[in-house]
Amino acid sequence: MPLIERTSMYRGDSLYEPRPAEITAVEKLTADENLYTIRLDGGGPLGHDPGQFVQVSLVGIGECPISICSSPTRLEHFQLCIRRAGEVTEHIHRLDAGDTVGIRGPLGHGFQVHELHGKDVLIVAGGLGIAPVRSLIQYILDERSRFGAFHLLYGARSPAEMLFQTDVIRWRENKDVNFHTTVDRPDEQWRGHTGVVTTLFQELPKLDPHETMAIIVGPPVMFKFVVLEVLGRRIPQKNVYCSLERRMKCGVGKCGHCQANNVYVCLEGPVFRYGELKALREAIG
Amino acid sequence: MRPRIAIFSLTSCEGCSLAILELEDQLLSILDAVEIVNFREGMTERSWDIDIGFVDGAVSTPEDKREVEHFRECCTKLVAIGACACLGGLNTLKNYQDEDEYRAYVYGDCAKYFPTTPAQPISAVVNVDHELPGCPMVKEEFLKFVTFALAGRTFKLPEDPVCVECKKKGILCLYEKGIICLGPITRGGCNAICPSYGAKCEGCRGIVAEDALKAAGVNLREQYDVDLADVLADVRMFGAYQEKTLP
Amino acid sequence: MLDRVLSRKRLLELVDELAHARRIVGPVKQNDHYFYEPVDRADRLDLDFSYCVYGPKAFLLPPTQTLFRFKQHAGTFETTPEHNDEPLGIIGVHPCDVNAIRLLDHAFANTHPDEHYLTRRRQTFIVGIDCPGPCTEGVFCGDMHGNEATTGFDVMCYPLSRDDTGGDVRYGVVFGTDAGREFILYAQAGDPPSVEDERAFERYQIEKQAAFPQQIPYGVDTLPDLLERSYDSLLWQATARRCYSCGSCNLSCPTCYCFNMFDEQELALGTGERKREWDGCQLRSFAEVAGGHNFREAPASRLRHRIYRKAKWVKEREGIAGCVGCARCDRACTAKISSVEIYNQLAEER
Amino acid sequence: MKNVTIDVKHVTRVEGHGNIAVNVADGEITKLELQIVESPRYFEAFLRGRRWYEAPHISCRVCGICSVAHTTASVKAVEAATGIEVTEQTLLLRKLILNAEQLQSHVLHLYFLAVPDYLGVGSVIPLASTHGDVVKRALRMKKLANDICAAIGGRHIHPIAVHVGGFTHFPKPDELVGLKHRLEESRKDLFETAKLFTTLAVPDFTRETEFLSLQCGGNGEYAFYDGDLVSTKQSEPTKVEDYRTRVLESVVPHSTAKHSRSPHSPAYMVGALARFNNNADRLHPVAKEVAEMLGLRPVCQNPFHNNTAQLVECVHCTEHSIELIDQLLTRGLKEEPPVKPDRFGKGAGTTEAPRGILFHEYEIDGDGKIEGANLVIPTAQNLANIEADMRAMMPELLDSGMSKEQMTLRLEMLVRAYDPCISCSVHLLDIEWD
Ligand SMILES: Cc1cc2nc3c(=O)[nH]c(=O)nc-3n(C[C@H](O)[C@H](O)[C@H](O)COP(=O)(O)OP(=O)(O)OC[C@H]3O[C@@H](n4cnc5c(N)ncnc54)[C@H](O)[C@@H]3O)c2cc1C
Ligand code: SF4
Ligand code: SF4
Ligand code: SF4
Repeated sequence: MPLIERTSMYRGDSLYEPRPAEITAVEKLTADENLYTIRLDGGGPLGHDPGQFVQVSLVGIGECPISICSSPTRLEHFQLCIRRAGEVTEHIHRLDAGDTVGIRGPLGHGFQVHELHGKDVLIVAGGLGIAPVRSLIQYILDERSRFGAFHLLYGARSPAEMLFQTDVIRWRENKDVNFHTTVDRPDEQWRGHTGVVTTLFQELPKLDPHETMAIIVGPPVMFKFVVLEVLGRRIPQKNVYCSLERRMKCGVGKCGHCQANNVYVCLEGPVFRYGELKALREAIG
Repeated sequence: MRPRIAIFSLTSCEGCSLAILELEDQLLSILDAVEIVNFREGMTERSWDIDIGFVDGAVSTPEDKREVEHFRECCTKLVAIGACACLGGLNTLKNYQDEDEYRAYVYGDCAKYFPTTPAQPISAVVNVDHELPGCPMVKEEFLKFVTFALAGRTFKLPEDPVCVECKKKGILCLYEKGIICLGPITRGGCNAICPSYGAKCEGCRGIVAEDALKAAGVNLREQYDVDLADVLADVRMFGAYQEKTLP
Repeated sequence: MLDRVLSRKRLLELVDELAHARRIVGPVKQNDHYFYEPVDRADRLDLDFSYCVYGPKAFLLPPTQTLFRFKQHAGTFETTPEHNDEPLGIIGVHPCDVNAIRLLDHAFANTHPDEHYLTRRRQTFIVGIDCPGPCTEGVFCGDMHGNEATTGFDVMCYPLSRDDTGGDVRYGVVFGTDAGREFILYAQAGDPPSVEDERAFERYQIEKQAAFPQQIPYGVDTLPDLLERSYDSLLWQATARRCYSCGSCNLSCPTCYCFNMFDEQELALGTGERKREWDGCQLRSFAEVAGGHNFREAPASRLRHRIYRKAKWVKEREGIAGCVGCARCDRACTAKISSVEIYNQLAEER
Repeated sequence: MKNVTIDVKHVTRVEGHGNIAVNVADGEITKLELQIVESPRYFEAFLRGRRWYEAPHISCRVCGICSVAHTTASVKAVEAATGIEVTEQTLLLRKLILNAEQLQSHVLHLYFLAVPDYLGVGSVIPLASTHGDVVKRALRMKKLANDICAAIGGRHIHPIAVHVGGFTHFPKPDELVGLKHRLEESRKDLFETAKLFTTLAVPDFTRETEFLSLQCGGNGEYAFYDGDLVSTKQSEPTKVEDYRTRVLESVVPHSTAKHSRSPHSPAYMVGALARFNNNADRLHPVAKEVAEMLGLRPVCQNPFHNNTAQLVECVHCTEHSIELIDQLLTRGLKEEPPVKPDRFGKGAGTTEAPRGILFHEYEIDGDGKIEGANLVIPTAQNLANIEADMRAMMPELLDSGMSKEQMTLRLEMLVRAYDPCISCSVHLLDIEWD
């Protein structure tokens, strides 16, 4: 497993000091999720891989890990989609454009995009799982010529909980991506698919198992069922990727909180190959 | 706007209210940061427009019940302070005795003038927003609570048992001296003050988790040959014992 | 091979010298037990100590430690990191604790070096005292190879001749670092080892081998494999039935280094500190996330996690054993849950 | 004034819940009540069945302000009941922690509860801005007293290390040295306090009263920790175990609850003024000087001067504590395990709490379980006397041309002068005069 080394991402001589960054825009996505556009103090790109995360700090309150949901190809800023879930995220939700947060990172091991170059890509996202892969989606669309076929399946619990609605509309219209959505619980206006995300597999054309890279990000319950579908289409385990979530404090492989069996999710993950995960009993439960 | 604070007492020793006055080093900063608008023990003025009301004491009379209901109405946030208010405290020891008998024992013929009810934590009567247990409450925790409130943060009680604090302080575990200590099953946050002064933890901050109490039932009988009745008596001292959870 | 031979009296004199430049910490007797404590004079140390209730970890990785201070102003914030570079001398460290410190060194230096630990560590001078036999009942350092330290100290002292009256012990000394060499040679303390001394040292080593009873009869090297096959053993649940989830085992362990981070603000708000504090994987909320999901909800899964870390994972990740066999976890456990017993029970199951 | 109705619910700046109700019609007092509306707690009942060593840790919870005094009376009662003799070191430590509690309680009472009346404010809070130095001084003095309690007992409120037979923790010599220095420093603060008190207009009121307190035999020390019962009406000492001959509890016809009286008076006073009146000659010389400076002489019959006596005691406690620390340091502190009981039986213990003489009595069965308990609390002993004072004072007030508000304040000040600790009233004190 690769252990990335990139000490330049820390300020001064402390691993734990965040650097100030300005929120330049806040967009309300759903009742509980906002999209934050953030610019580092002094500007400059964050320099991340899709799938990596940052530790977002509010000094005096605390810190929490959040996936970067914009593509590294967008240089001037980066974006975070943050769900109100507890103490820190609650306070982040009280902030507006112009306010400051602290940022540590990028941290963790993301998607190694060069491994995907030249391949067909299938992304299956459920719920908040769309956030970490949005970075990859944007990257693929920005660098479209480097990839083969691109299938994107996205399931949300209800239409109101569907994230990135503007993106969703754009992706629907975009010929460069074979995009399908579904919701578990439709409302009156919903005219799309209903059912869990695996039901969208019927929308897929025949896949070329050895040329397809499959990426699965979503809640643990979804994960198992999607893996079955993907492996059922003969995609080799080494070509299946997923992203794990764990409690995290330090984000740099010291504090022990994110350990799942013998991996540190913040170092070796959050993005893993399914092949690697299989051995981890705790990872997939 | 500084939050408007009140401090009330029900059936208690008022040690918890007093503990606030024992924050001598911080008292002036506290008075800068909040406005105390109702505190019978310390001031004459009284207002009933209250943001945060702290209550020590258990509910053990019909009058207590009326009072705490009144506090609830007047306070945006109601905080139980001390073992009495959070768990019922020592007052609950009377609940295990016959009411007529104990009333007569203390007040003789005059017992009829002292209406009493089984002692209860205030959460048994009204909705409580936060609890700061301990006998007395841990004054540093009170300070932390106030700081959190000022910062708009939600205060959460520590979820680890007292033993964690003994280890952090590097003190000798009382079990090594053959003393049965309630630390492993008691909610920490007191900085292990009793073991630090050579005395066993008496459980005044309540039980940390039900599974710990279950483990105690197994261990003390099987590993230490302790009479369960004695353990029960220990855990009852501050009202921490919950009948249904013991094996 | 010895580098020097030195009397205890002379060693203590050197420590007194050292105390001019460093804070000195070492074993001090309190009633019937020993603790590492700061002392102002070397004669307050008791180098005949059996074992210290807790290892010297707290002096390198304090139970709570400020990482940085912050100040909020004009909508943004400033941070100032805090590093403790006060010179420290830890005197009288047994091999198990030396090995434990080696693991901490490695864990905090690898991948993302942690200057909060490393700054302290670089300023720390370690004088080891070797153990000719087990310090107390129940230790299994002999099995874990924790009773032999080859690096991780500045000097290591082997008590070649013992004097039970507390008089002058003759130490064979091995230098672990240049600083250790200077410490002794600069003062021209002691003598170069004679042939006799070397022979005594060989005898010491042989007798030491025999002195440590085997507690894990089937051999410790099979532990990772044994654990690999015991993931689903019922023993975890059966044992965890007694576990308080009190974390005493974690927190008294010299190799445990997991921590929690939190912010503390002043009452006036606007200034404060981000700190870390010891945490432990046996504590209930260790793997709990927002919304209440706990990745290791069952006490059995936490107990298993700790044992796997100690005897398998840490070694696999860091190349250095996660358990040195000091048995502090076993002694700290008021439920009398013993890791050696668990290893042996698992072996019997197979 | 001929007609007035006074109704204070609840009296503030006292510990616990009490009301004042007075009716005067045509110059006749038709109702005069100090109603105690504190919830009964039943300590004596629920102590039964608990184990002997728990008694002090349970009964200190009678009162947060004087919990050291309760602990002390309780350990002494258990020791009397179990034949334990404690060591010299234990005695010195106990006296020191008890002194510190007197200090802490008196400072709290003087500055936080009583002084605001004299300065015409409702609490100490506004004084923080108008009299910043005074408040800081009060906090400093209080903190010192608390720190002494903490060094010996672990904390002031419900001390931890004080056990039957001894202590489970011993202060380090340098801790004691540090505290001694601070005590010496605090002489300045005490002097400033005394100066402040000479400027306060203490109401002029006297009523012939019996004063009951402990007194040490022979030329013993000023009694806090130990002694026999004496009073201004009966100076021959009575042993603690016979306290029931001096402290008579009875039902009075016009009251639904019991009163404490003595064989000599229908009401008596306990507390700082009582101790002073009985033991003034045993005060530390410096305290005697301060008494002189404040014009306090035995036997003083003005209950408002209870505050003055408290201040004099602060000086005494400070000086005595310095001496105790010196003794402890000279002897050298040893870790002594608490002495174990060799029998179980019945026994009483007493001590002077800040508010007066305090009795604990236990009967312990052969298994070491408490079978019976009796606690007699200072405030309960004072209640009848406060009422008697109010009765004597009322006609003076009515004649003085005071407004109703002024009269009310004066009555409240009287109650506060006694520094009543109503939560302490675990025993027989709900008093509803009709
Ligand atoms: C790699 C990774 C990427 C994530 N990406 C996103 C994202 O893009 N958007 C989003 O809304 N959420 C994301 N999360 C989840 C997010 O971190 C938690 O919701 C957040 O930590 C809750 O923090 P809190 O302080 O508000 O909650 P509290 O319950 O108050 O938690 C207190 C602390 O516990 C830790 N913690 C609690 N829950 C989690 C958790 N689920 N994961 C890790 N640490 C936790 C954190 O240190 C947190 O500050 C991600 C988590 C991980 C591990
Ligand atoms: S919890 Fe303890 S200290 Fe607090 S009021 Fe109750 S008895 Fe007193
Ligand atoms: S003394 Fe008590 S609280 Fe402390 S570690 Fe031992 S059992 Fe736990
Ligand atoms: S010390 Fe024992 S009881 Fe406590 S967490 Fe560890 S194994 Fe469980």
